[in-house]
Amino acid sequence: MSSVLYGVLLVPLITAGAVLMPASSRGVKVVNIIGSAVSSLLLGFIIYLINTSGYLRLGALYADHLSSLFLTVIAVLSFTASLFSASYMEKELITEKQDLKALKRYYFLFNIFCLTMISVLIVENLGLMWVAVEATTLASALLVAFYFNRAAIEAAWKYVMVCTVGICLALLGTILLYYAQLSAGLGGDALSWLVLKENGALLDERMIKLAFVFIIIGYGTKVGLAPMHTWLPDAHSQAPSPVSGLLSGALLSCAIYVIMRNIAIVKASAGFEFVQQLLMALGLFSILIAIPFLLVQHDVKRLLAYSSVEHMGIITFALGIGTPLSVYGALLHIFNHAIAKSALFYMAGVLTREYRTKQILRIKGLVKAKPALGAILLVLVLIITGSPPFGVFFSKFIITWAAFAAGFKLAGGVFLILVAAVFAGMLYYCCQMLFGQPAGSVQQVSIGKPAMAAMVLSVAIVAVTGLYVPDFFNNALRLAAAIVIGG
Amino acid sequence: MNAANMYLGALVAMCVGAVLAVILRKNDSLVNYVAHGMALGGSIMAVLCAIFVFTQGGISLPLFEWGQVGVVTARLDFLAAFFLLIVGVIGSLASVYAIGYCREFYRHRLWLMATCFNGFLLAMILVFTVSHVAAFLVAWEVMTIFSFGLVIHKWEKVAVRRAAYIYMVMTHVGTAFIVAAFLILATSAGSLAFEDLRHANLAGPTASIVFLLALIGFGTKAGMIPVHVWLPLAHPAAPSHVSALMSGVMIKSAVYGLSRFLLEFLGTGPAWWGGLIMVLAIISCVLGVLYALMENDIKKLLAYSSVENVGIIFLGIGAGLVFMAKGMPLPAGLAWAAAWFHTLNHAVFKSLLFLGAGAIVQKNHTNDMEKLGGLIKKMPRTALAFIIGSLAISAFPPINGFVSEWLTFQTLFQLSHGIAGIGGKVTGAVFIALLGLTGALAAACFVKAFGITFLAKPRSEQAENAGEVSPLMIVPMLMLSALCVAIGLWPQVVLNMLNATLSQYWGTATAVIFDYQQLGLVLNTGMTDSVMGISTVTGMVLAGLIAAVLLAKLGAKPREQVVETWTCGITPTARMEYTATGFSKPVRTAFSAILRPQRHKVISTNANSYYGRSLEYRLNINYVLHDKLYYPVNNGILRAAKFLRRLQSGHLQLYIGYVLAVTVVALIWSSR
Amino acid sequence: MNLLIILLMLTAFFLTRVTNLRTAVGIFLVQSAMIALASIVIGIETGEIHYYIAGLLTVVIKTAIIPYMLFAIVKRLSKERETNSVLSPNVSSLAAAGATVLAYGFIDQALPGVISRDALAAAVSLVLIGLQIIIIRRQAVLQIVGLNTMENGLYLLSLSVTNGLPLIIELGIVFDMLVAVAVLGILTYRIKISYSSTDTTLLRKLKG
Amino acid sequence: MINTLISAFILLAIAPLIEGIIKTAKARLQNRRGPSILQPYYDLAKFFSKDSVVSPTVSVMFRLAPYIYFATAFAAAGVVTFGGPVSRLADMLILVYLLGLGRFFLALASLDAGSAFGGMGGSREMFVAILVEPALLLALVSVAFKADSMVLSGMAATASTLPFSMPYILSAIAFFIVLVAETGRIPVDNPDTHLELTMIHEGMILEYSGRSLGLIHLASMVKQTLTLMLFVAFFVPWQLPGLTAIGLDWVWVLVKLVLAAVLLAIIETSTNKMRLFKLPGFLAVSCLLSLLALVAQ
Repeated sequence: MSSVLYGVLLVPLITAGAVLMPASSRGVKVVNIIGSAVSSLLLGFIIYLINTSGYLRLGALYADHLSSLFLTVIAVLSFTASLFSASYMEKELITEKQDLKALKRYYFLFNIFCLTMISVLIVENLGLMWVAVEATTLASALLVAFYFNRAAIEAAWKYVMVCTVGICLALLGTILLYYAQLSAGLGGDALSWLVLKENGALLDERMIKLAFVFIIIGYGTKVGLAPMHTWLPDAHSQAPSPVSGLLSGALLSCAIYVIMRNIAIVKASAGFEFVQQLLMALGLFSILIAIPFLLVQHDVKRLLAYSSVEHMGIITFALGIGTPLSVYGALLHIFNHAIAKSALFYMAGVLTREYRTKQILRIKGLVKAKPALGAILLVLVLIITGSPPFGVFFSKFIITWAAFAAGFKLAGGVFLILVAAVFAGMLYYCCQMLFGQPAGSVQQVSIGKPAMAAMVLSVAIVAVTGLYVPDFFNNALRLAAAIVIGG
Repeated sequence: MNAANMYLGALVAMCVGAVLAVILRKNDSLVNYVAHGMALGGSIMAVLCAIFVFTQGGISLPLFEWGQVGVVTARLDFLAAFFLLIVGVIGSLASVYAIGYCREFYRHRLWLMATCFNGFLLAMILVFTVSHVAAFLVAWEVMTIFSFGLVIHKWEKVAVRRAAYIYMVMTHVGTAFIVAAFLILATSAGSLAFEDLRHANLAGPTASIVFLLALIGFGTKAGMIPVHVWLPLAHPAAPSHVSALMSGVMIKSAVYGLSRFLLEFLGTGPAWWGGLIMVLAIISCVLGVLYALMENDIKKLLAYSSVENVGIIFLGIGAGLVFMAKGMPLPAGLAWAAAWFHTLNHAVFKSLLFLGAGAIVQKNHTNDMEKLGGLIKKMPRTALAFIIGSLAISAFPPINGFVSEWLTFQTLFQLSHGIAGIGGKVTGAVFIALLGLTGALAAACFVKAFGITFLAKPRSEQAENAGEVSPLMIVPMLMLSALCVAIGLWPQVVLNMLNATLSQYWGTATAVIFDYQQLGLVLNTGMTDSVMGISTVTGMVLAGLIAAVLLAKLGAKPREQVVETWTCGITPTARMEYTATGFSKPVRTAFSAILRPQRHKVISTNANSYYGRSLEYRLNINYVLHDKLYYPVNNGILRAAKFLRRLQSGHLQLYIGYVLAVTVVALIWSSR
Repeated sequence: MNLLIILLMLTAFFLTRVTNLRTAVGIFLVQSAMIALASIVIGIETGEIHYYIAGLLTVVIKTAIIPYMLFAIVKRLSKERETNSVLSPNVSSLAAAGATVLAYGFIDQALPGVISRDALAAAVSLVLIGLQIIIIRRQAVLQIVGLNTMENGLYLLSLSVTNGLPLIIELGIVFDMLVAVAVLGILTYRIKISYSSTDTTLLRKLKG
Repeated sequence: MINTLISAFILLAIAPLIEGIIKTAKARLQNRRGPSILQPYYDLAKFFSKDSVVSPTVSVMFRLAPYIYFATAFAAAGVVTFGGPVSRLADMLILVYLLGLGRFFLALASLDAGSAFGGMGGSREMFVAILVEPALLLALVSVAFKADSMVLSGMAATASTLPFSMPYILSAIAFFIVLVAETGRIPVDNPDTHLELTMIHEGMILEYSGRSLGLIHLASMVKQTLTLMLFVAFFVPWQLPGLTAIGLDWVWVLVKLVLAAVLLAIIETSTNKMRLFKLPGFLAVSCLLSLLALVAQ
């Protein structure tokens, strides 16, 4: 059964090859949707297997409950992104004057990107995980630069440079971790996560501290923690919207996943307290840094990107608290944020295309131009800012509760205030876009059925997790949290 | 037929109402009747539920199990039932009113409004009943979201959008404080259930922090000064039946929350808690009513008056805390009873007034009192309802406002025993005087509101052509008026309920506070002697009326001549009438230190100088808190944000420098 | 071995001074060759086969393919040279020296008494100098070279601290570097087309 | 109940007499002969039989207001009762708010006719009421705290047992200031003026004529008498034991009342009317005195 892990790597690869074949844009679309549907189903199957058998292991590949949560995210997001791309990219190619070749390139890279993200989640070795993470950067860099206009190139350049520098630091940290492993007399399986996790307590405290400074800052660059987040708004705003959704929802989650795997190793070590403090500080700082950009912002996609910075801050903060409850909240938050934020990016894609601008001030009167879309936008903004009865509220509440329960009362209070400030910014710009008189040329906003389906699906999922967490999901989250933090 | 059934019935009815409104959205009149009918049904069930609780005792029913946070229960104790009663009574009458009122909104997103209306009522019922931190917060925020939906309903207007935005943001910030307060408690108690929070046993300073957090959080929702800013914006922006609910019921959810916190969760705290609340409360009273008096927008006037009344309610709560700190259950019970009684009263008369204002606005298409006038002849029934509401809110006997204000006065009078030495007397006297000032200002305010709106000649064409509103709107208003008078004449019914509620916290100790003798209501606090012979006084007033009529008939039957009002020989027109602005002028001048009025004279000379000049005179007052607190803070934040945006300067080198810098900092930190 | 390390440091110092892109790539080539040599030297010392493979891999990718690609790009960038760096060559050399001192200090603090102290320090200073090149230099190609210098430093670090990572990871890392250079090469070419210059300080449109 | 009614009627009966005494006293102080002491009775009789002039603008509010104004004054008279506030029917708050109720309607009526003078009168009347209310409450409370009761009878009973002292005098002055304002006397308002721009109370009722005006005048007189009554009960509480013994202490009360009325007349002739915006200061003095009285107790 474990060989299905190979399958899940093969399917995107095959799809990537297959999208180069058809001769019409329709064919490319269909092939891609079929491919991503198969991939998502396969992922679903893996998740099912993990839920029944605990974990899957095959050579260097390994998947447990922690992976399964993130695989769920990838499965949902890659599918919705494919759906959305289907109607979005077609129109986009017309407005951006690109040809079929570009479309093929897009889908090729898209699938490779998905492949790299999946591989991050199912490799067992921390070194290979690093390789996979770097691969995600490279695969997505060309997607960010897809339009090859000045802004896109600039964004991609910064994206690759900053992330690669960051990731080099992570490599440094990983090497130090390996050194710690060797010093603790745990040779043999170099950087094997399972080995390290079993023997986390043996690792040298000083070494752990040193290694984790680099690991957290390195992967933190990829997560988009302030002040290493600088690439994030650029890349997310310049990529085609489905890719922005994937970057924000899936890729950032993958990066967090890697940090979680690393944390799982040291939870028993003496250096863990420092790691926690570092995570909490970076988390709160990220929320804080995001606020000015959320309060004064002109570009709708950058707004969303900064909101991602904020949410990554929330998740990191929760990880820093380091109790089972807080990690549970963090995991749930990752799930909710991924789905809601990707839907928001899809929405932003529709808006920027229909209004032909990314300027928030020029996007007006959505409720008049397309009421259903306006309603979804409002709901999505309420979701992402953590208003009940949606999932994000629930996970934020759990995180806050965990913060208070763990005795971080002041940090919890600061957290609450920061989150409220974010709310003010997001809602303000949401109202700007929803109401008013649409500009003369834009009286009707059209949107394809698949795109609409992608957004409605996302909203539905987050709405459900807010009111009701199904038992199996609850258990899976608990087990995943136990993997990260024990207990 | 028991409380649980009624409770669940109410929830289901409103859910169904909300869903049906969406499903039927193509047919406006169907939506109107069905959705508001369901809301009416649900509200009536809520009232019945409350009555069952008061007659058969409280119940507690588990609702559902919710993942990581545990079982959510609804606890219907007397306190919950009392607020449920308020939401039920006001909700049902507002629903009936809405059927008539909402015809205006046909072809104007009525279904959305009806959905939000049902959802809003549902959320309020949940807020008052759920007994679990997470569920309470969800209900609390959902209440905000639905009311946001209602406030922003006329989103074509910029002012409405701004109001809704400010409302949402302020409430959200307030909620953050409430969350913090709850979580500190919950952490200490180790549970999220309300039943367990009372075992939190916080240390002194922590308890004080929780108290302050709760006060800020709930104070924001209540519209207490200085966090009232959203209230005068949001209430006028909403459709009137919603304003009635928001002002009448929603802001009371804060009173409910504070009651739970202060009576159940926190236990007895130091006396300065009460002192702080009282000081903020009296500021809310005086400033609120001053701003109300200055206002010419009838709905804004009512909104500011809500700030004032929240102040009166909080005055009771604050005094209650002082007495609790001093270990005096009887006056404390009296204080809380006064606060709750005023909560109910304010709900009744403020919704009545908002409904009346809605009728006025619907027929005249303006909120500006300067464009109204003479409506008593065009809309006599609305006028009747409005005058009763005005009398009630000005606390004149024998209408309900007087009873609760009298109780509040009595509470303040007890302060001389609550606080030792001469300080108690002086404090009590000053608070009594300021509350009296508030009362007088409120009376002036409503003389203005009623007089300018309903009396004299119409000041505009719309007012000239106004007519009476539909009976569906009249009936709820008259029922509320009747309720005002009934509660005023027979306060015993309400006081019995309050006594039951008090017994939840003090057992039988407070059972003797209220005593009904032949003379009227006697208070037994064991300290002072207080009697309110409201029925006797009413009888005397009636006797006086009879005497007056007899006196007037004493002489020969005189003739009556109809002659125009004397205006120094000119034919009087509406433009010669005293204006709303003019009416409040003396107060504006006397309180200019607080109100800081500014006049702008705009003289525009016509191109043809023989036509003379047109003179425009504008007057506005400055809100101290806006000028000194909100604008500077807001601007400061935005300026700081603009400055900090330079962090993202576009320099790649700088970005990598950040990475390097944070690495160095973290390395130094790690080696510490 | 020590000679190799000294030569490595020298290449790094040269990198801080060059303004000609072609020379920079050349120096990078030499630097990579040193690294490969170091790997093979360790292989000889320990007698383990995977060092030879790793060394060979480095030779193939870092001294052949990557420089080839970089030369190919540089050929298209006629008239591009580094001007107006953030710091002048002298100052940046000084900074590089400072980085080396820092690296020694850091190693002594973090890993007192480690056997391969010099190699370790050289590795850390290579990383720091690479970082410094990225921060100081404006030319896209030089930044790519800086990135690769960092990577070389890390490779040296893993060699000296842990006697090298497992081969499969090494393979992955080198492959990643290859793709990274390819991607960055494409982007550099596009920058040249769009901005008619590969001065990266022109990339300042996205802010706020 | 019956007693209350009877005492209300007694107050009603003597109110014009007190007014007449004040007027006569004023005239004598101004070296005039003045009208008969019974002139107010004649005036009222005239008013009740005169035709009235009504504006077509007015509504039912205009007609209703005098009756309610009168009824509240009547009820207040019942609460206070002649011979000193002895009833346990009600407390000072009811009294204050009853008077407020009447004023509320009269102010509304002033807006009804649509003339600027009425509105101005109403506006000013409410303004004065705003200033008077805290002062009045403070003055009463300074007595009430002594008695530990807001019930009028309790307050009066305590007042009669207290020694003649400093806080006592302060309270008395404070209350007298309020009394002047409440009854609309110089220096707050001039009851005799008919110059529109200086009128407060008279401006408010400018549109009234005939029996409505009669009712209003009578009610105002009742109000004035009962305020004096309160003053006498709280601040001149001493009894003459001899008169009490033979059951004639009402005579003594009447004497005190007349003396208070004369005092009012003296003050009215010896001061001049203040500008409207000087009033806050004037009443603030009263507030201050009351507070001082409280502190000094």
